[in-house]
Amino acid sequence: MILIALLLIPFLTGTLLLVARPAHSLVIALISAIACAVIVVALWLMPGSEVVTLEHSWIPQWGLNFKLGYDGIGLLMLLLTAVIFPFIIAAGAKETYENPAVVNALLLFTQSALFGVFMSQNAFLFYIFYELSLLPLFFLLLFWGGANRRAITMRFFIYTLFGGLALLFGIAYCVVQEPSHSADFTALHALHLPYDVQVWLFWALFLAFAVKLPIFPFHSWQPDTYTMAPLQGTMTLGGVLLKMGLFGILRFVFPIVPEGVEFWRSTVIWMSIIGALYAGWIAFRQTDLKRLVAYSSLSHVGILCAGLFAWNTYGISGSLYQAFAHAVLVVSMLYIVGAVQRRAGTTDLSKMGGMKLQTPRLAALFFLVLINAVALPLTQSFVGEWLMFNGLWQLENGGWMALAAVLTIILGAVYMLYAFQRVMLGPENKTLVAVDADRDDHLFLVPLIAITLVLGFYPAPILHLLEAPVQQLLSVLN
Amino acid sequence: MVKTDLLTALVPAFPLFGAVVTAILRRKLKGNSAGMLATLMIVLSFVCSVVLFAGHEVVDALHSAGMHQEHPAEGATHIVKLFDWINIGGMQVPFAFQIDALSLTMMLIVTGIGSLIHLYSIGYMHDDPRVATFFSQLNLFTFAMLLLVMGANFVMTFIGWEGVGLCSYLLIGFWYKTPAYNYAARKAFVMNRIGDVGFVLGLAWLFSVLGTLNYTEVMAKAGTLSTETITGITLLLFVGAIGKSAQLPLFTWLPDAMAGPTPVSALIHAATMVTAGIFLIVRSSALFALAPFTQDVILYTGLITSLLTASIGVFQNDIKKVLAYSTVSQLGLMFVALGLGAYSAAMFHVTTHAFFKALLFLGAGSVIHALGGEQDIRKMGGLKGVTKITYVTFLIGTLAIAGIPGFSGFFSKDAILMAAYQEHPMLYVATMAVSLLTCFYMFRLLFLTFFGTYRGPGSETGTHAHESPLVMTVPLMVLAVLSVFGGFLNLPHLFGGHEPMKHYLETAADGISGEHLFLSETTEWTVMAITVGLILATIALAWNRFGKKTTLDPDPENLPAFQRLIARKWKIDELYASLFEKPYQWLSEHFFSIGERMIMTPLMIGSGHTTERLGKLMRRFQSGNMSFYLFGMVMGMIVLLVWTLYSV
Amino acid sequence: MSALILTSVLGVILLYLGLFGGKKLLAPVGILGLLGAIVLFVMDKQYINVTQFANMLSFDAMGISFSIGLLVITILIFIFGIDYYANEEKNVAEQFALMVFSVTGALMMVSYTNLLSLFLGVEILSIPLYILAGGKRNSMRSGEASFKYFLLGSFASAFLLMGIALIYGVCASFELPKVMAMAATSGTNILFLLGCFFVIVGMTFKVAAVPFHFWSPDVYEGAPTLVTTFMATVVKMAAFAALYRFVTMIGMPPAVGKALLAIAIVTLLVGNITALRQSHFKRLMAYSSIAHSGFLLMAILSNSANTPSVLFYYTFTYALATVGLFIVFTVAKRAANGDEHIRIFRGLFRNQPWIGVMLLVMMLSLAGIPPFAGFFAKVNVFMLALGAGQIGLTVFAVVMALVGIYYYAVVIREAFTASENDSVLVVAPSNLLVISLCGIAVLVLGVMPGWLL
Amino acid sequence: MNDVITAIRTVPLEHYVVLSFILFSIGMAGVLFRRNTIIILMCLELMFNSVNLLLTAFSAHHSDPSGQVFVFFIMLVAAAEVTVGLAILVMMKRNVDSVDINQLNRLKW
Amino acid sequence: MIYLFYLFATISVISALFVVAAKSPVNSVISLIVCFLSIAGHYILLNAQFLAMVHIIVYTGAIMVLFLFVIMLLNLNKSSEPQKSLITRIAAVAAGGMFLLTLLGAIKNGIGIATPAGYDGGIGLVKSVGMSLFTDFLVPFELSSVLFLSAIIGAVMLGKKESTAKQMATGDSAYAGLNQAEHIVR
Repeated sequence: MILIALLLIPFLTGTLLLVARPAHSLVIALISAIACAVIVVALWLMPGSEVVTLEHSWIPQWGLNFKLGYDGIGLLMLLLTAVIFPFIIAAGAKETYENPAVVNALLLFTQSALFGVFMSQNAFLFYIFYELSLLPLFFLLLFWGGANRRAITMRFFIYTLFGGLALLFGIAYCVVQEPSHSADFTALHALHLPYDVQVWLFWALFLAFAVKLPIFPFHSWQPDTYTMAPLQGTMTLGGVLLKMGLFGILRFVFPIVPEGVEFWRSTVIWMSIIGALYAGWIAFRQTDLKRLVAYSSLSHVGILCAGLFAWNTYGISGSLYQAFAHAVLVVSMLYIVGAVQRRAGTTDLSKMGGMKLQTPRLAALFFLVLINAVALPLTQSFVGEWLMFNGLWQLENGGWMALAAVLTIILGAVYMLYAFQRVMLGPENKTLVAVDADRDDHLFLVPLIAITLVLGFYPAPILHLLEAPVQQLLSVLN
Repeated sequence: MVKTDLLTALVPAFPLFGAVVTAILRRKLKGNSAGMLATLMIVLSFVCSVVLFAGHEVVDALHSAGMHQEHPAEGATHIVKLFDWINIGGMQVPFAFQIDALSLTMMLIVTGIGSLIHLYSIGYMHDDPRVATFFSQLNLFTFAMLLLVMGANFVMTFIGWEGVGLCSYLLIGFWYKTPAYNYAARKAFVMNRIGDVGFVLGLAWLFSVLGTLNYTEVMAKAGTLSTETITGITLLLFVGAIGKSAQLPLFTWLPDAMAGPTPVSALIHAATMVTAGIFLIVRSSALFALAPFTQDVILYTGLITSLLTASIGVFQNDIKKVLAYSTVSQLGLMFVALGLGAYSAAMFHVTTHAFFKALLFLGAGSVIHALGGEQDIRKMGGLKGVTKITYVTFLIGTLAIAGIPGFSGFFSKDAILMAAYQEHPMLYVATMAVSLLTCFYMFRLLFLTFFGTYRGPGSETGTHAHESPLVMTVPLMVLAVLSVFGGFLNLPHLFGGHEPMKHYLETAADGISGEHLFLSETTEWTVMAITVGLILATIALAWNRFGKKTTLDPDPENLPAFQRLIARKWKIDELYASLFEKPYQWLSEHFFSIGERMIMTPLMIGSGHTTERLGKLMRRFQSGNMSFYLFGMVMGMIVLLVWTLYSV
Repeated sequence: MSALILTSVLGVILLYLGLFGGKKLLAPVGILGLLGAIVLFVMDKQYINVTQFANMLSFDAMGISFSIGLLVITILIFIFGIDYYANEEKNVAEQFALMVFSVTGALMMVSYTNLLSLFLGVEILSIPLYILAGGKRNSMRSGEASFKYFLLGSFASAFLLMGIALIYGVCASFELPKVMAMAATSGTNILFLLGCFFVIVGMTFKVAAVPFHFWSPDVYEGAPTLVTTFMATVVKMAAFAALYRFVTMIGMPPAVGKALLAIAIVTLLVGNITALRQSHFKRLMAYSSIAHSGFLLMAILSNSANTPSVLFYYTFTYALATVGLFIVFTVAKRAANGDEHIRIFRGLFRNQPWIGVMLLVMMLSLAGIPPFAGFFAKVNVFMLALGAGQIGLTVFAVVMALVGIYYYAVVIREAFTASENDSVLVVAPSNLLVISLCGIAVLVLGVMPGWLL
Repeated sequence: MNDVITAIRTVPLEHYVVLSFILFSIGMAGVLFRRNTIIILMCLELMFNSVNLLLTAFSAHHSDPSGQVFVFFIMLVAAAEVTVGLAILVMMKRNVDSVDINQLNRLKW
Repeated sequence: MIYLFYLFATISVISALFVVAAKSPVNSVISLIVCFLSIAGHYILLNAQFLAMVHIIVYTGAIMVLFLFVIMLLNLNKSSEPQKSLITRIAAVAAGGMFLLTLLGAIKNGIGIATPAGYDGGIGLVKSVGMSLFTDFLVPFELSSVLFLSAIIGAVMLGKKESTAKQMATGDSAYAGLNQAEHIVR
């Protein structure tokens, strides 16, 4: 029941906002999001509640069941979504949108869909929520996006659906092959496909997530979209939506086509790592702060994917842990971008500089966010990256992979510090009149930074959550 | 036991507390209160360290055994585990501290010298509006450094490792209005990061073969590894050390790091952080001892670095830059010692170097303070009358670094020279050359600064110069005392000592027990005499050239070609710029302009456009002409018919 | 059968109503009559699954579900007709009556067990449509549409007839069971195959599959919107049911399978790709309809036990969405003074949020985005095709589905873009009702497809 | 009566099939060939008739009256179609003053 | 007997060709009538007497007259029909020829229809056809009334003379220039 509540609270609140368009939509949305967060945190803290299943007949003719539930990985994702969304919604407080109620409604819809994705135990259910999460974003981008939004939104939409349809094909194929046709994950995971089928089916299943994340050759939509999207849209995209990709890989790719993964593993890892390096490299010369963040996200995600495909305890748990870190990072980083943009009136790095003189607190907050971005130890990112590097190392030829992957921490340091310097440091900018970070900014950023530091300092609660499901995933390998 | 645990936890906790509190209350803390608080924290930390040291079983054991401890006492290593930090699968990385001789030594250095420098900073940074921030960062640095030295496993050390890098970045770029400083800070961080890559990889490798990263376990299991593996691992760890300790090829950041406030240079870039690399190697000496190839690499890296940077030091005119190059050079010497397997000598030099280099930096800071920010030694001179305390302490520091017998530097450097001689006389010659160069430029510095007449602008006598306040001179004096007597910490047998430091460290670092000095006393005396003689000669040379200088040195640009090359730091910065920075930027730009803008994005958009164009084309078929429609239908039908009926 | 009689009589009643000036009553009576027909279908248990009338018709499960579906769609179109014909004086009764007649033909098509019933059904369905397409007598476009439809339709009918004749020649009977029996033994007879081929040509013409699709964009554009709606929905449903019946009857010989496969591929390709550059809404819908035919042909091609239910689900939900969209289009077109470019949707959401949302829902359903009905429709088609081992075809269809999403999304984008001039959209209550019904049905059926199957 | 039977059987079924195909093809070619709508309509009738002939031949061959009944229905439908077709034609003629099918190309793309 | 078949066949093919080739619509109609008559001859050959009669009545009597009537009504009997371009015509002939070739090629190995054992020559008689029509085919027969009703409605609806030609223009004014204005908003 509580799972249904998770789906419905944001959805109904969103509908309410959409229909009634109240003046204090942000507060209402925030309350809803916080309520969800409370529920999820309660689920997390309650011992022995790691797998709750709700099963209800859905389409009896096709043997489909409406089945919700979660394991440790799912719970982590739920937690991530639930924790991040209040922040994403709160980020709207500073934005001057037309029709804020609609924005909030769309965000809540996304949240609802995301909860659905992370809870569904049925492939079709998963897919429905997976695509559903895209729609609010489509409108968010279309209405509130920046320059050239019509074309870019379209590109984003189609590209993502391109992956989505490939996944759909993959699901359909698996369901057809599976005797009960129930599309339940348990049934699908028990499916054993022939080797050569697995080899090609891998791409059908993987493509959607590769695009969603995105990893290297499938990333073309990402920088433009991130840059163009409204702040909250980018936060949602980068913070939470792309985690669906990781989650999907764990749900679909690994258990269903293990031999396919085996076959393509090093290809994917190299793709991801090359992408990470490539994006990290490009990020350095970006003149637009938001685009820089976009490429940095791309770079991080490459490592995430590589870690995941290391397919060992460290790789997977590191990747998942890093997913959380990345969510927090993206949201806080983008908030900073927004804050800077509001003050400087631009995101063009070449027109900035010396802001710290007027906004020392903002600079300090920026820096605290930044240390997470460069994966300094005792931040969340470090734990994740550390585990991933170890995971990569343990592979055959893992040394080179790890080497290439670790290089991203250099690139990360280069572009992040560069960005920081361009924005904040340097001689006084005479034309700039900026107010320092105010109470709201602190209220937003400090908790996020606290999460980063606390979980960087004491990652055990999350890691503990992952242990069992990761082991279960790995058992597929044998 | 509980008391020890608590004390251990308190050691890093105080600076952390100080860092957080001063950071948060940086607006509220007026005047010196931030500095006071921060200093107090470090002092408390120091006190805890001292208590720990005093309570350390080994100390008692050493005393009781008349300092003739053959085997490390039981309980010499005390692990304080706070909680499981990263614990998943087979990986268990506890958040734990390791209290043993090595860490205690480093803790004492860090907190001890740290306290002094904090105290000094109260005076030095007095006028800076962001003084609280400064102290916060300085405290944070101490915290990180303590984590580095106290960590019970490699990952803990890595936390500190990166932490000090971060603080270094912050403090180098403390005066953020100057782009060059920011650049220097960034350079330092990135270069450190390059080293960190090696470190991380080394750890990953180590973990994959041993399944643990706890020092005690790793050292115990080190023997089980193949030589290739160990060589690989140690080389990677050494890359980390190179980055942090500013060795070739990653040394260029350290001179630039002088952009930071002088106390920072003293604490971070002379006394503590830069020695982290040496610490790391000593810490894992059990591994390094098993990897002769790595040791050779370390040896030659250190040697070349020290020679190269010592030569650069001769031509530097910035007071802090001279010291910086000297630091790099001295670090190189330490690496030489490490490469020779003389771990105790290295650690000894770390300790004495911490004393006298901190002293020198603080003295330089005092001079700069006195001259209102002037750093060019060509524009100084004749200050010995004005700033007496500074002069005296600086002189002591110079003597110590030059290796004048009796001063601390003499003993530690001598240990390294002996080890070099023992390995090969040519090595001795090389290290000797470094010593002489050091001696030369240090005295050049001393003479140009304090002797002769004031050459600066505006005033004939430098009347506006003034001695620094007490809060700054007291640390100078303390450090001067330490610089003088520091050598007795590890007084060699030759002088009737028992090398207490070596024996103490032996209990912690396995590599040390493998050291054997087998030179005869005569040889030692001879070598020492030669050394001292040459050093004195060098001082005389320096006096001759710079002692009574009243005119400005020529601009480095006007030097002869070879000297100019050296003065320009062998053009290494330029080399790196064209070798790495430029290609990096070029790639960054072209990955974007070609990779993204000309390949990836057009591919995406192009596929869409192609489809659309196809659509446009196909739309033409719908011409509205009925004849065409009919014809199309019939032809389609015929094709289908032929294809289906005749190919079955 | 009673329902067939009722619909036939209903047409006559409507004609009389028109004759005696009961224009206001036309739609209500029509709707009542059609509802009655639905009731009769539900009630007339005695005919269910029994081949009746000397093997002419059989109201089996598929026939009944399709019949009810057809009637429901027709009712919706009739409700649309209330407003659509509100300002017209002439020939309204005739048009309603013709639609009823056409539905009668459709009902025959979905439950025929005799090739004669098929042929007559097709003709009864088509001939009223030829006339209806020319319903706007003062419009050249309408006339042209009518003529094109008629000429091409008759041409296709000739092929259909030829096919039936050839099948008869081999099987010596028009009755499906007998043909089926013969097909099992002499399924490779060349005349039989030719016959099957020609019948399929005739049927694929009705469903607007390539290369027999040329009529549809032109006719969709030229015909009055209401008739277009009728053609896009009722005809498609009926034709696919008929095609399926035929294909099951002949048991899909390889040659026929190949032909259908080829048709399905080109249909998917042409329908989706051509629609990309289409900005005239009705033509866009025509190409979309062609594209959907491609997907439906995939289902036919798989020829499995699930095919009828999938076909029904697909066609019915497609029809619902299409009806709704054409009504939205009509509303917008009026506000834009008769423009039919998709730009007329601009500002729709701002102007009439509910209508905008409904348009979104229906468009997404057509695009096959979950959780709307079109999604499960497509998924099931894919699964059927995969079940039949058509992996390559499915991959192709998936790619084409992606292309399809683009042009639907373009319309959505238009509808959700603010317009420069705020023309006021007036939505008649009846239209609002149908739009809402369609939209909600598409959503509900998408979430709970089980309710329809 | 037997004479009739033998008489019918003297003509092989293939002949009828071929004849019917020929007529059908001529009709079809005519539809493509001509622009005059009314002639196209006639060609359509020709196609229908070729089918009629075929059906009748089959019917006779199989001794099954249903084929001939079918022909009857085809005639019926043909009549209806011609009615409608000519009505449309008349309307077209009025609207565009032409019966040339190539004149009808307003609806395109 | 077979010669009669050939005779009728020749007549029907030639007249059919003439239908297509004739310049004047009236000539076409006349040749079509000839063709139909020859087909009626085939029916008689096949002993389908009922069909033969109905054929002559319906086609020759009704449909062809209707054609003629329309031709006269619309005054179409001018040979002024613009010829299709040569290429189109060649294509048309080629298409027809190819189609025929395909069909004939398909049956080159025989049509594979077995001759049934029993034979009833009387199926084409009125009695037999009538029995079939009003028993087995009753439902279609009744339903075909719907077809006719529709056709009648259509003929009335479409054929009725419209008030003025001006309305046509206004009816289409909204579409004016639409094809040209079809740019896609992107």
